Order: sequence, then structure tokens, then C-alpha cells
Amino acid sequence: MSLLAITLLILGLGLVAWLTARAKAMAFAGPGKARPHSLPSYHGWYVALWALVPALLFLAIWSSVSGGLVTQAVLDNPAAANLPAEPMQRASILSEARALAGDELRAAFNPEARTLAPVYEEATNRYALIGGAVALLLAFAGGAYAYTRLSPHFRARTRVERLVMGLLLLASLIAILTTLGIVLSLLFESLRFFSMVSPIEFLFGTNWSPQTAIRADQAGSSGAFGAIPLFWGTVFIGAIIAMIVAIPLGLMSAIYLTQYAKPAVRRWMKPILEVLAGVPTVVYGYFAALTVAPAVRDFAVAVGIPGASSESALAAGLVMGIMIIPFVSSMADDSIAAVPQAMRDGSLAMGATTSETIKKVLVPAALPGVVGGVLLAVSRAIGETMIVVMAAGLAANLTANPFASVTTVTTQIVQLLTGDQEFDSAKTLAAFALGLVLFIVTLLLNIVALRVVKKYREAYE
Amino acid sequence: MNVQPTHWRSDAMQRRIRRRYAAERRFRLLGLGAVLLSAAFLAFLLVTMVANGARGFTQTEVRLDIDFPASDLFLDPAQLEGSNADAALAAVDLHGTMRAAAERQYGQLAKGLLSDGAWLRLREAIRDDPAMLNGVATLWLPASDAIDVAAKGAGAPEAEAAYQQLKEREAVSTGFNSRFLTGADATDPTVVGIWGAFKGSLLTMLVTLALAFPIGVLSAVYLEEYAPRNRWTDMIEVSINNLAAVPSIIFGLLGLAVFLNFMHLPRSAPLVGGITLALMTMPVIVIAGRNAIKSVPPSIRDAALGIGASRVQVVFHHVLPLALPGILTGTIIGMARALGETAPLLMIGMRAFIATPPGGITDPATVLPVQIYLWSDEVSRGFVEKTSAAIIVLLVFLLAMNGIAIYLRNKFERRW
Amino acid sequence: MTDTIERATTAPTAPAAPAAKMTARGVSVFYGDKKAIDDVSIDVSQENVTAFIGPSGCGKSTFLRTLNRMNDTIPSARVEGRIELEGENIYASSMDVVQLRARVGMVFQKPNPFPKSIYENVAYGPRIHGLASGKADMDVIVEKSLRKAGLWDEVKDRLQDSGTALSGGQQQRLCIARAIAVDPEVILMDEPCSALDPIATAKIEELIHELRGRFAIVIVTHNMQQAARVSQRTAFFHLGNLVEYGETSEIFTNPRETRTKDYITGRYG
Amino acid sequence: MTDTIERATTAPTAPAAPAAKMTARGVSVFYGDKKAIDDVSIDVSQENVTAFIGPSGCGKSTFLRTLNRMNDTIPSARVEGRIELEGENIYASSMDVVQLRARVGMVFQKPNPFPKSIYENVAYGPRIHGLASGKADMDVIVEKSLRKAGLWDEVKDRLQDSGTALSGGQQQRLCIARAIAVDPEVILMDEPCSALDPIATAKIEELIHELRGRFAIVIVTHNMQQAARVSQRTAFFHLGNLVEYGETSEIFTNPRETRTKDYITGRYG
Amino acid sequence: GDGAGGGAGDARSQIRIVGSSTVYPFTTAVAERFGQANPNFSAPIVESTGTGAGLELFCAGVGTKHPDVANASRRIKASELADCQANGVNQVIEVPVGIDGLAFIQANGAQPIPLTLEDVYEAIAATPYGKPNTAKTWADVNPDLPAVKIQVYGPPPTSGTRDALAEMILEKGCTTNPEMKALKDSDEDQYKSVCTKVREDGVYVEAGENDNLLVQKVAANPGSVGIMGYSFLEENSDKVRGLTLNGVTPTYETISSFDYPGARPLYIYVKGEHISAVPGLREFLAEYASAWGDDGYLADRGLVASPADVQASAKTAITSLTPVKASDLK
Ligand SMILES: Nc1ncnc2c1ncn2[C@@H]1O[C@H](COP(=O)(O)OP(=O)(O)OP(=O)(O)O)[C@@H](O)[C@H]1O
Ligand SMILES: Nc1ncnc2c1ncn2[C@@H]1O[C@H](COP(=O)(O)OP(=O)(O)OP(=O)(O)O)[C@@H](O)[C@H]1O
Ligand SMILES: [Mg+2]
Ligand SMILES: [Mg+2]
Ligand SMILES: O=P([O-])([O-])[O-]
Repeated sequence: MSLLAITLLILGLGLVAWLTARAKAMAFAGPGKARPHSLPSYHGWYVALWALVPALLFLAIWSSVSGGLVTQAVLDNPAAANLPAEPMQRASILSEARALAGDELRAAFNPEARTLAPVYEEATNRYALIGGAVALLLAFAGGAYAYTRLSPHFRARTRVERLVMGLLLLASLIAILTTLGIVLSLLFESLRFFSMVSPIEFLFGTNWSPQTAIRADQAGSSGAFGAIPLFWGTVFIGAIIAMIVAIPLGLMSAIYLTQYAKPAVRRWMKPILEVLAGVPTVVYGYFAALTVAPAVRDFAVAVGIPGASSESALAAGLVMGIMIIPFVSSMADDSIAAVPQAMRDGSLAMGATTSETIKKVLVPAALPGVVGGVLLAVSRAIGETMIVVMAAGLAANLTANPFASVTTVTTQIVQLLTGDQEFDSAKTLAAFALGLVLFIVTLLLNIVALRVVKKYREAYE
Repeated sequence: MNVQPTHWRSDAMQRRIRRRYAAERRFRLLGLGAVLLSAAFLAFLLVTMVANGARGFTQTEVRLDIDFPASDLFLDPAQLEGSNADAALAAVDLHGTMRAAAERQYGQLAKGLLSDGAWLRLREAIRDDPAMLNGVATLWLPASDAIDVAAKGAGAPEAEAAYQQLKEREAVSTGFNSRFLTGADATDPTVVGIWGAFKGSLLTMLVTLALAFPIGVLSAVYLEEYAPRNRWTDMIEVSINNLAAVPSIIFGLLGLAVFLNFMHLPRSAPLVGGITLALMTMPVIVIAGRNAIKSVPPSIRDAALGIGASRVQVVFHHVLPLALPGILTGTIIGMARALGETAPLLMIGMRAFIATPPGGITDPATVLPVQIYLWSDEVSRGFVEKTSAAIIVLLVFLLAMNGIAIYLRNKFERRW
Repeated sequence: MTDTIERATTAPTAPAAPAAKMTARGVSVFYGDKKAIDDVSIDVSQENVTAFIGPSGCGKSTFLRTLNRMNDTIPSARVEGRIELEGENIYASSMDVVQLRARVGMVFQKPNPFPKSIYENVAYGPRIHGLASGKADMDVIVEKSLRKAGLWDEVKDRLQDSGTALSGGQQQRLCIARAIAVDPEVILMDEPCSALDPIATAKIEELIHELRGRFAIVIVTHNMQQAARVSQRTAFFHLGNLVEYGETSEIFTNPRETRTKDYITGRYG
Repeated sequence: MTDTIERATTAPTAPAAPAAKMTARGVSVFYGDKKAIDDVSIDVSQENVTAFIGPSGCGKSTFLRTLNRMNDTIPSARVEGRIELEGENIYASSMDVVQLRARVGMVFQKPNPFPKSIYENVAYGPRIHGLASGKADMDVIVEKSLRKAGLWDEVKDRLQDSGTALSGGQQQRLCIARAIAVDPEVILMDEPCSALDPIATAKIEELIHELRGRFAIVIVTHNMQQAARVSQRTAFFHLGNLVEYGETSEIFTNPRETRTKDYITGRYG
Repeated sequence: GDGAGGGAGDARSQIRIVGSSTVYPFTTAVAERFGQANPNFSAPIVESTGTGAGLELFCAGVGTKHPDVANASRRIKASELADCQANGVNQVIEVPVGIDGLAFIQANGAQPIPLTLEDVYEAIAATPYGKPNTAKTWADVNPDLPAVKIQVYGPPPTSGTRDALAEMILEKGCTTNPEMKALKDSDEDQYKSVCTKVREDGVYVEAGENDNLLVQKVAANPGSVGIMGYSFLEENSDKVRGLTLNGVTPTYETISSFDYPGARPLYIYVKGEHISAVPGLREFLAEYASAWGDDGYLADRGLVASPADVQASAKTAITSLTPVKASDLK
């Protein structure tokens, strides 16, 4: 009996349970009788859930443990006596035997797998049968138990709703699980990294040269993991150059669109600017690398700036700034819109011009919100990957020359993790340490920004 | 009342007023400038992509006359009946036949004239019409990259010259390249297609949607409608808000560490890509969902509660249906973001060279943005236009999704 | 204004001691630490319309909402004291709040029909409570309720139109029909006319007159003239206290407390 | 209620035909296609406080805002007719709206001090209009204005505190001080007390009494007792029409129109 | 993992190939052709990881989770083979597929820099002849060279090209100095470090396993020099050109004859244990063999064909599947 068949069978049972329970509950109501607590369909659901949930839960658990049970059964079989002792080989032979038994593979890498396949098949069938029988039994038992509880006063609705609530709670816990997953995986790999490289060196070193030798008989680089040049490059591109582009353009756009533009203009321009945020970053990266970077380099060479590179910080920062414009402008838009209309009216009624009102009342009043928005934008910019991977450099330079090449945290993460797959070298683990730093920094920026924005909102509540 | 009464008509006052109005005008122009400049960036970006990419949808073809009986191709039309046609075609050297025919027809020019994948077209033609094997057939086959680029006016001098000669012989034509929309990745820009990457994107998005939408909506409902205010729900809320701002590459690291290295799910597969992107998209849906739910006026809830609906009934009968357009808008926007995402997928290996479209969510695959990234690294001139063409396809999709979202938002936006 | 006073005086006098449908004893309500209602005791009878008046923020709505436990929906709200519906403690754990709300219906300040058809608006309550056994049954309930709410003639030809497409006054009557449809014992109305124009207001007031006796009705209003017109008993709240409760005619012509008098004569509020 | 009538009758009688500071002739206001004000003519004099009353949505605020062209800020709003300030057409192209608004000040329903210091709030107007030639000058203006608004004693020791940190009534007086600081000729007040408690309300009413004669004052109110207390002339609006305009005492004791009478006696609104 | 848990995802129908970025374009071309010609097999999955990293993956074990083929731009090391055997991979079949040249490229318009092995060594070694490297321009290294800033994009240590650079260029340049030659015998470790360690002061930029990117960077930055396989040079002759090394220009002929100092053979390594289990692997190898000749389609892509005898022995290796022996390696 396959898993699918059992599942379908149980679902069918659930349907039957629903129908019979509902029918029974229909008889509760009627002229002259007290109003039953719950509608018949709730009674139906109650019984159906009792029939379904335990059985399906059991099936889920069974299908995850039965693999181990089957393997154990196969190993206990005399045919498995001459399997190699080495666990890795043994495991691969077993997994092949399973694939063969399940008709997923035509031939085996290992001849032993062929002899084990029938044993495997037999054991699989046996356990599937046991599991199916127990699941069906559970379904019957659950349904029957629930059915006996039905009565006009039985609070079926309350019970069913409690389950729905549980489901909702479970769904919202996924967010915590994800956060936990991120933190744990970053932390775990980073700890391994920091057992090889001191955190002090990592955080404060100015030398970044991670490409160590991969064999004993090779001379790679020294494996310097001083990430300061990376941090600087990230800040330089994401928090300085990009913001120099994005803040004035975003803020002024927001001001123009909210305060000056005719509704028709606003209706059209706002989505158009939003498109800038919807363009995938890989497209920006391509644009930066193909169009902007050469132009910037040509310009720098033409005016004789030394150290001009085709992977200039400026090109990447410029394009990133463009990408961030709608982000800044929508945050600014929100903050300005949150300033009560009364403020604006108050100022206009004093005889202030619109720009005076904006500069002296609206923007100062909205400032915390705008600042929060800019912080969020910075956090986005420093976590942005594709633009810098495609347009920023690989050389870990510590320079303030925007025409020179710098590298960033995200670029290096991609560099360190694509291609190479050694999971226990400092070089690969360094990517996780960089990821951890990035995570913490963006997290802090966000917490601060959201605090600021929230405080600000509350001020005008 | 003042030190002296205000003389609104005095010269000083009038001058001052003029100055203030000039400042007003300047400020307004500055704002207009910012808007126009931002829009100009967008226009420039799009125009660049379209200008580069439009050529990616066309392909130059070369005429080739093959005299099959005279060629050294030993293939009987009868062999091509029924199911063993493929085997019969696989057994013969069509590539060689094609080369020979080209040399016979074009002599010197033949080298580097046809695309590497041109013989595939020949194979398809023969399979469709085995009768052509009995005589001389005239076929239009994809030209090589060099000729193709020359035909589009950007080639090397020798290729330009060759193209001119071919043109005089009326042996070339440039037309719509349907293969680009139906094929998969290839090493030769003249035969590449985006269908493989596109299908990978579709499968990935399917996984993402199937996970992120229900989980996102349910948590939004929980947090907005039921969650008591306590440490736990605060933690959930903080997690969600922060997840929405975590850089996407971090999700890639998570996928790599947890799904690949710990759970041993298949590398490069839409399954893993989809789960990773779902984790990224879910907070977006939760936040949009909460806003949509929040914007359903409390009076509706009061009304339903007031006649004795339970809280679950209130939500599922009234609040969710009313919030649905908002939730859908948020979902589409989140999905659009996921569709354009590259970095996390690089981390989980969806960057291999894969020449056949994936068949399922566990097959190795790549996705549109990653395909763009991979092609952008190719140096061959032919890939430049293909990259831009792929970008156009991606942008069309994203704009369509965003357009639907905006339409939904406008259509169902209620002022309560 | 003399006119108003006349009206108040000529309003039908309530019977001396009507049997109480709901009784509140020593009820206090807190929002977090803040006391919004302080030790209020009141009886509501089926024969009389009871009006709650008082300046804004005095706790009228808060107290009204304790009567059908709508304040349960505000996490910070907490109720002390005892409220009974026909002798049953409505805050007892055995009381099912969903059924309580079906028995004690509510009409809100702003008309809040569901964005569904008129028919569905009225049918919703009977449906979730399983009051109709079929389509025909439901049709009867819907028609009866709309008739009682005086809306049937205006909407009978467009039952499938959206409830939100009606005028404000019609919407409010639809909400009353919706409340009536689940056959409640008490109907609570929180400033039901404050968003309506004079003509719609008059219609609702008339409707209240007609419903009196069939349902126990409690109405919160900020319009004292309205209280005088529709109610037989009036409760005056101030800063969370029940200052005075008695026959409407007494309260308006001969208030015992100065606070009541000051309020009625427009010295504040 | 008799008390109110008394008050209205004993309110100071306005001089027979005071010189008009502002005149409106045949003014109609449209929001898009919707007419919100229909053909209103009215005179506002410096000697009297003028009150606008009427049910919600009748157009009181709309009309008030046409008097200093604040409706310019609503894109869909359009004004027809003629409004003059000391004989000058305020909608003429030669009229500078910035100066107009300095001459016709405005106080809003909800106190809206800027989120700046008390001092800066008052100094804001004089500063943008360049009315003070130096810090000392400005100090004088600020003190004078705050004194006139009856706020000086309460805030003189904390001029650098934020204006939003004051109580509601103080904030509203701060807004009045802010309006006074630019030396206006007319002050428009749109329900200035509706967000305030009785004590703060009394203070503002007192202040209006004191300012009368120095500024032409127009006040919108939904509280008829307030209109009776503070104004000498009252205009009753209904559905965008000016139903009745005359001496306050007349309107309250002896209204010519039934609509006015119905409104004043609380039959609607 | 336990290898026996997991789901059905364990079985695999495509060939999986990892390794050298130099061999990558050839293997992808063959993979593509293989997929087109054999519609009943799915096309192989090829990933460019660099020779070293690829062999490491390859040697990690037998089974569906491990690749079937490794591309290599150098011969497998004895240490790597030992690694393989320790993990149960005993049947490592070596297939030489052609020859490649380690090319030094620069942008087409730039001023030519005719290099010698010593120049390269002195320019990019971390400590040429044991002294810290302070050269800023090529003229600092050799007065005959132009005074152009030294900026070299080259492969990282995971790459076979990096090993080739160390062994064929740097060590040769280094040992022109007799002291260094002596050092080799006296202190092998010190010798390796002095002769093959590359600068880390930003002059030598490790450009990852993406040779296309490298070409683009070199083309975009005139004056910089890139180190990569000859095939990329040939494919992109419109953008970049090869620098002469000891006076020899990298061309098909000079590489084929091993006159060019950077000429080196390319390999693929096949896992014998997987031959019969992975569908199509045998056919794939046959396809490869048909493509590597002088007139095969790989020649069009810049692969220099091996001498006839090597081609013949490679064909035998594919059919007879004899594993490489540790004793043949160093
Ligand atoms: N959800 C709440 N949380 C905290 N305090 C509240 C809440 N709702 C009302 N209050 C406070 O309780 C007091 C009584 O409010 P309530 O709404 O009952 O007054 P009301 O008499 O109905 O006023 P109105 O005529 O304005 O409706 C007020 O001080 C109010 O601020
Ligand atoms: N910005 C606007 N756009 C469109 N219509 C408006 C706008 N402002 C007001 N109205 C409409 O104009 C009419 C008059 O409104 P107005 O605010 O002047 O009334 P009001 O008498 O001040 O009422 P209230 O006492 O509630 O303040 C109303 O019908 C209102 O809906
Ligand atoms: Mg209330
Ligand atoms: Mg108003
Ligand atoms: O060919 P490699 O990528 O190993 O240099």
C-alpha cells in the first residue's frame, strides 16, 4: 500500500465522518427543542478532524521513521552481512539499493546494492502495511470517539475554532523559526571560523587576502582575514555614495510629488518611480557594469584622476543610489504625510509660502521619520549584492578615491562561496562570519530605524 | 501693537515678497528636477536595455542547399518512420553533412558561417519531412555568432565582408528568433533560449507561493486579529519585521547551511530555491496582509460580533474576504521581488550550466535573473544582446506583475 | 425650547416598577489602570426605552458595551460587579458570549452594514446561529426583520443590492433589521442617529417607538432632545459615575443634581 | 434651558450698522461639481464677533476658509462671487495671498502648534514676514502677543519648551497668540473650543470677549450656547445656504425661519 | 548525513561534472552536443569550481551525491589521488582531452608588455628571491618594459591555472637564480614559499573561477594583465591579445608544439565506479572523444588537440577504463 493510497483512504474516511456527524447534529435542532450550541457543520468538522489529524500525524511520523526501520531490517538480513564496514560506503550502497527497489535507478554503482534491492523492497512493503493499518485504525478510533461526544450542548464550534487558532499560531511561529535558523546557522559556522581566526583580527585587521592554499603542497595567500577594507568598501558604496545620490533625489521627489504635483501627475509619476524599486538588482548590476562603469572610468581617465578603475566605487554606488531613490522617497512621503494636515494649514494660514511651510514646518516635523527611512535605506544598500558583485571590484583596497576599486562584504561572500565547496576551511567559513556581521548591522540599523519611525508616528497619533 | 504698525504696501515689504516667491519657484523647480531626473534614469535604463535587447530577439539565417543523394549521409526515409526515428538520426553525422554542404556551396566563406547548433535545425527538418532526403533541399539555418552580429551592424571587419558577400548572393536573412523563447541555455549565443531558465523560475515561484502565501496569510491573521500582547507575540512581530529587512544574501547563506549542508536537499533545485525565497517572501506577505487586515474597519468586526459571530467567524466570513485584494497585492509584490532575486540562489548552486529545462522541482535548474547574471559574464558579443533580451523578458514579467498589483490596489482600494 | 420641554413632559410615563430584563449591580469598568465606569447599578426593563446621556467621554459607550460583553474585544478592558440577563450572570464562565450577543443585539453609531447584499446582511445572523432550516425559512425571517425595521417597502425590489449602497438612514435601519433578525431580547443602540440627517433621525426615532415593548431598548445619545423624545427612563453619566437615573420627564424638568441641571442647560459638553 | 435663553437675550447688543471689515457678495463654493456653499452674502465688522452656526456639513468651515483663501490649498475647491477685505477684492490677481493670510489670521478646531518651542511658535509669523528687525524686537512682539492671548503669565518661564507640551487650552491660546503676532485685521476661528474642556473653553471665550473691537472675529461653533455667549451677530447655515443672519439675541429668541427654530430647539443636528 | 534516510531525491539521472574553469567551455560544449544528439538522456550538469576544488568534490566519495567527472587543467596530484582512495574512489580514470596554454592577456589597444618568466616572477611574487616586492610598474621590474602600473588579474588557489602558473612560470623564473635552485634542495618549504607565493598587496587580484569576467575586466582596464587559458584568448581576440612569453606568442601552433612556455595538457577524470550506474556516462565520454581531434568542434572553441599518440591512448582509457596509478603521479 503506498503512502498516497493510505492518505487518500484516510481523507475519504474523514469525509464520511464529516457527513455522518453533520447528519447526527442536524437531528439536534428542530421545533420544540432547545437551540443546539453549534451548527451541524461544526459537529461534522469536529468528528472529521478527530478522524484525520491523529491518523495523518501518525503517517507523517511513520514515514520519517519507517526509513530507519526498513534500513535496520535490511541490515539485520543475512544478505547484508558482507557490507563494507566503512559507514560512508555502506550508506551509499544502502541508498542505492533503495533507489533500485523504488525503480528510480536502472543500474547500481555497487554490485552489493543489487542483491540488497529485493530485501529492501520486501522490508519497505512490510512496514508500509503496518503503518497503513495503524493509521486506519487511528482514524476509526478518533472518529468514533468524537462521534460519541456529540450532543446538542456539545461545544463543537469552540473546539474546532481552537484548532484553527492553533494552526494560525503555528504559522506565525515560522517567522521565529526562520530567524532562529539564520542566527544559528550563521553563528555556528562563524564560531568555527573564529576558532581559526581571532575575532579581533577579523574585525579590526586591515588586510584581506583569504584565498589560502587548498593543498599542503601549494603556496596560496597568507590567509589574512582583516575585514576592515570590506567594511569600508561597503560603507563607502552603500552608505556614502549611494546615499549622496538617493537622499536628495528621493526627498525632493517626495516633496514635489506630495506638495506640488497635480493629482494626475502624482498618480502617474509615483508608480513610475516605484518601478525603479521593482527592477531586479541583477539588471542594475548589468547596467552598472556595462554602461555606467566604463563611462565613469573614461571620465576619470579624461580628467586625469589617478587609480581610475573600471570597477569604481562610484559606478556601483551611483547605480545603487538610483535603485534606492524610490525607497527613500516613499519613506519620506509617508513621514511627510503623517505630519497632520493641521500643521500645514497652520503655517499656510500664517501667510507662509509652500516652500517655507515645507522647509520650516513639514520637514523638521517629519525629520525623525525621514531619518528612520534613510537608515532603512542604508541597511538595504549595504546588504545589496548583485550590483556590487557585478560592478564593484574584488581588490580589498582601503581608499577614499571614488574612482578606484573597492570590494564589499556581499561581493566577498559570493566570491568565497561560489565555486569552492570546502566546508571546513577558514576561507569558506569567513563568508558566514561576514554574513553574521552583515546580519547584525542591518538588524541594528532596522531596530533603530523602526524605533525612530515608531516614536515619530506616536508623536502625531 | 508691533513696534510699528505693519506696512504691507511698503517697498521693503514688496521686495521681500518678491524674494520669497523667487525662493518658492526655485524650490519647486528643484523638486521637479529631482522627479524628472529619477524618471530619466529609469528611461535611460529601459532604453539601453531595449536598444541592446531588441536585437536579441532576431537571428540571422543562412540559406543552405543540401543535395542529400549526393552527400555521404546514408539515411533512408523509411528508417524515419515510427518510433526509431530518433535512434536513426542519432546514428548519423548530420553535423558533418551540413559542413560538407556548406563548403560545397560557399567555399571559403563556409568556415564560421553556420551556428554550431544549426545541424539541430537540420535534424528537425528531416524528422518532419523525411521525403527531403530524396533530393535537393533548401534550408534556412541559423548563422554563426560572427555573421549574426555583422548582420546587425556591429561585427568585425572580416565578418562584415563575409556578410556583404552573402547578402549579394541573397543567402542571408534576419528574422524573429523563436528559438530564444523556446530553448534552454547553450554555449553558443545563436542557439540559446530562456525557456529553461523561465521554467526554472516558474517552478521556483510555485514552491515559493505554495509555502509563503498560506503561512504568510495565516500569520497575518493571527498577529492582527488574535495575538495577545505578550513577550511571545512581540518576538514574532519583531522577527517578521526584521526578516523583511534582512539582506537577501543572508537567506542564501541560510539555504546553503541548512537546506544543503544540513538537510541534504538537492543542490541547484527549484525546491531549495523556492523554500529559500519563501522564507524571504513570507514576511512581505505578512506585513502586507496585516496592513490589509488592519484597514478593514473595526465597525465591520463590531457588527459581526454584535450579532453573535465568533471571532473565527468574524475573520473568515468578513475580514479576510475584505482584506483579500490587499493581501493579493502584497503577495504579488512579494512574488515579483522573489522572481527578480539572484544572490540567494547563487549561494545554493542554481548557477550551473544546464542545457535542458527542468522537469520537476528537484531537477537542477537555473532561474531568469541568474541566467542573466551568467550570460552577463559571457564575453562573446552575441551574449550581450541575449542578456539584454533576457532582461526584457524578465522586466516584462515583473512590470506585468506590478501592474496587476497596482490595478488590484486601485480597483479594490476602499475608502471606508 | 419650551417645545422640547413640553415633549419631555408629555412623554408616556413609565410604569412604576417594571420587571427588569437586565440588571447591573456595582459595575466598574477599567481600561488598564484607568477606571472608566465607577460602581454603576441600573435596571433595564422591556417596557421602557432607556436613554444614557452625558458629556463626551463620560463612559456611556463603555457601560453600554459591558451589557453584551462587546468590551471583551478590548484587551485592556476589565469589568467588575455583576450584570444579569434574566437572572443569569452574563460574566459567568458558563455563559457563551456568542449566544449572549445574539440575545443582546447592538446597533452602532455609524451605520455599519456588511459590504454584502441587503439580504445577506439580514440573513447573516440567522445563518450563523442556525435559525433557519432552509431557504424559504430564511426568506421569511429576512422579510419579517426588514418589515419590523420599516425598511421592507424601500428595499424589497433590490434585496440583492449591496447594503452599503443605501442611504445613511436606510443603512442604520438595515443594521437594526440585522439585529432583530436573530430575535434578541435586548437591543443596545450607541448614538444611532448621530451620523444621520433630521429626516432619517425622525424615522429611527419612530422605529424605536414601535419596537418598544417587544425588545428592551437602551439608547446612548448626545442629543438631549432626542433622549427626551424617545425614552421613558434616562440615566445621566458624568466622569464615569451614574449621576442620576430616573423617569425621563423628571430628569429633564426637575433634575435632582446640579451637575445634571448644568449639563441639560448647556453649561458644558 | 430657560437659563440659556436668558443668557442670549442679555448678550450685549451690537451697534446698528457697523462698518464692514469684510464683505462677501453672492459667494458660492464648489468642490469639484458639488456645490458646498450657495450664493452667500455676509458682512463682517470689527466691532462685533460673528458666529457661524448650523448642522454638521452645512458648509460653515468651507465658507470660513474662503475668507482667507485657505481653500486654495484644496485643489478641487472653486469660489464664485466676490469677497472684499476693506474694499479690496481678495480673489483679484493683484491680491497677494501670502499677505492676505497675514492680514486674515486663522485658528483651527484642533490646536495645532508647530512642534517647536513656544517662542518659535509665536515668532514664526513675524519672522517669515520680516516684521521684526532684530532679536530684541522679536522678543517684544512675542511677549505682547502672548500677553494679548492671556498666556504670558503661564509660559513666561518656559518659552523654550515645546509648544506641543502645553495643555489643550494653552495650545489653543498659543495658536491665537501666533495669529495675533503678525498683526492681523481679521481672525477666523473654526470651532476653537470643540476639543477643549469646560474650563479651557471658558478661558477662550473670555479671550474672545477681550479681543473684540481690536480684531474682526469670526467664529464657527457647533455649540449654540457658545454662540449665544460670545457673539453679537450670528449666521445660521443649512445645506450650504445662509438661512438667517442677524443679531445673536434675535436669532436665539425670535428666529424668523422655521429651519433656524428647529435647529436651535434641537430637532436635528 | 546517514545517507539512508532522506527522500527519493537521492537517485540521479544526469551526469554531474565539476572542476576546472579552463576545461569548462569544452566540457559544456560536449555536454550540450551530447544532450542534443541523445534526447533520451538528460544533458549533464557542469559547474565551474576550479581544478583543485573540483577534484576535492570528486574525491569525496562514491554515490549519487558525488560528481561523476572532474575537469582539470593540470594532472591530478598524488595527494589528491590518495584522498580519493581514502574515500573509496578507487577507479579514477584519467582522460587527457587536449592542450592549453597559460596565456597572459591584455586589452587590444594597450601598450604591449613583452614578458619573460623572470619578469613575471619578479612582478607578482610576494618575495622575489626572498626580498619584499616593491615593484610598482613593469619598468621597476625590467627597465626595458613600459612604465605601466602592474595590475594582474589571475586565478585563485582553487584553480589549476594557479598551480600551472606556480610550476611553469614562477618556479622557472625563480630558479634562474642559482641561489634559489640551491634552496630547492636545502629547504623545500622555504623554496615553495619564495618561488610560488604571490603578492597580496592588491597588485595581484584573484578573480575567482570566472574567466569570462576576467576577460571583461582586462578589456575594460587597459594596462592590466590577465592570466587564463588560451581558449579564452582565442575566443575573444577582438577584445584582448596574448603577451609574448620569452618571445613566444601563444598560438595554436606554439602551444601544440610545446614551444610556448605555458603550454600544458588538460584532463578530465572519470569515476569508474559510476560508469555503469549513471545513465549516459559512457556515451558522453564517446562524444568527448569524437570532439577533441584536430577537426573536432572543440578546436573551434580554442582547444589545441593533443598529439596523435596521446589522443589514441586517451581513447583506450575511455574504453578500457584503467585507473590512474599513484606511482605515475608526483
Ligand atoms: N479602548 C479604550 N482604551 C482606553 N480607554 C478608553 C477606551 N475606550 C474609551 N476609553 C476611555 O474611557 C472613557 C469613557 O469613554 P466612552 O467612549 O465610554 O465615552 P462616551 O461617553 O461614550 O463618549 P462619547 O460621547 O464621546 O462617545 C474615556 O475617558 C475614554 O477615553
Ligand atoms: N475637501 C473637500 N472636498 C470635497 N468636499 C468637501 C471637502 N471639504 C468639505 N466638503 C464637503 O462640503 C460640505 C461642507 O463641509 P464643511 O466642512 O464646510 O461643513 P461644516 O459645516 O464645517 O461641518 P462640520 O461642523 O462637520 O465641520 C460637506 O458636504 C463636505 O462633505
Ligand atoms: Mg460613545
Ligand atoms: Mg467644520
Ligand atoms: O582551470 P582552472 O579553473 O582550474 O584554472
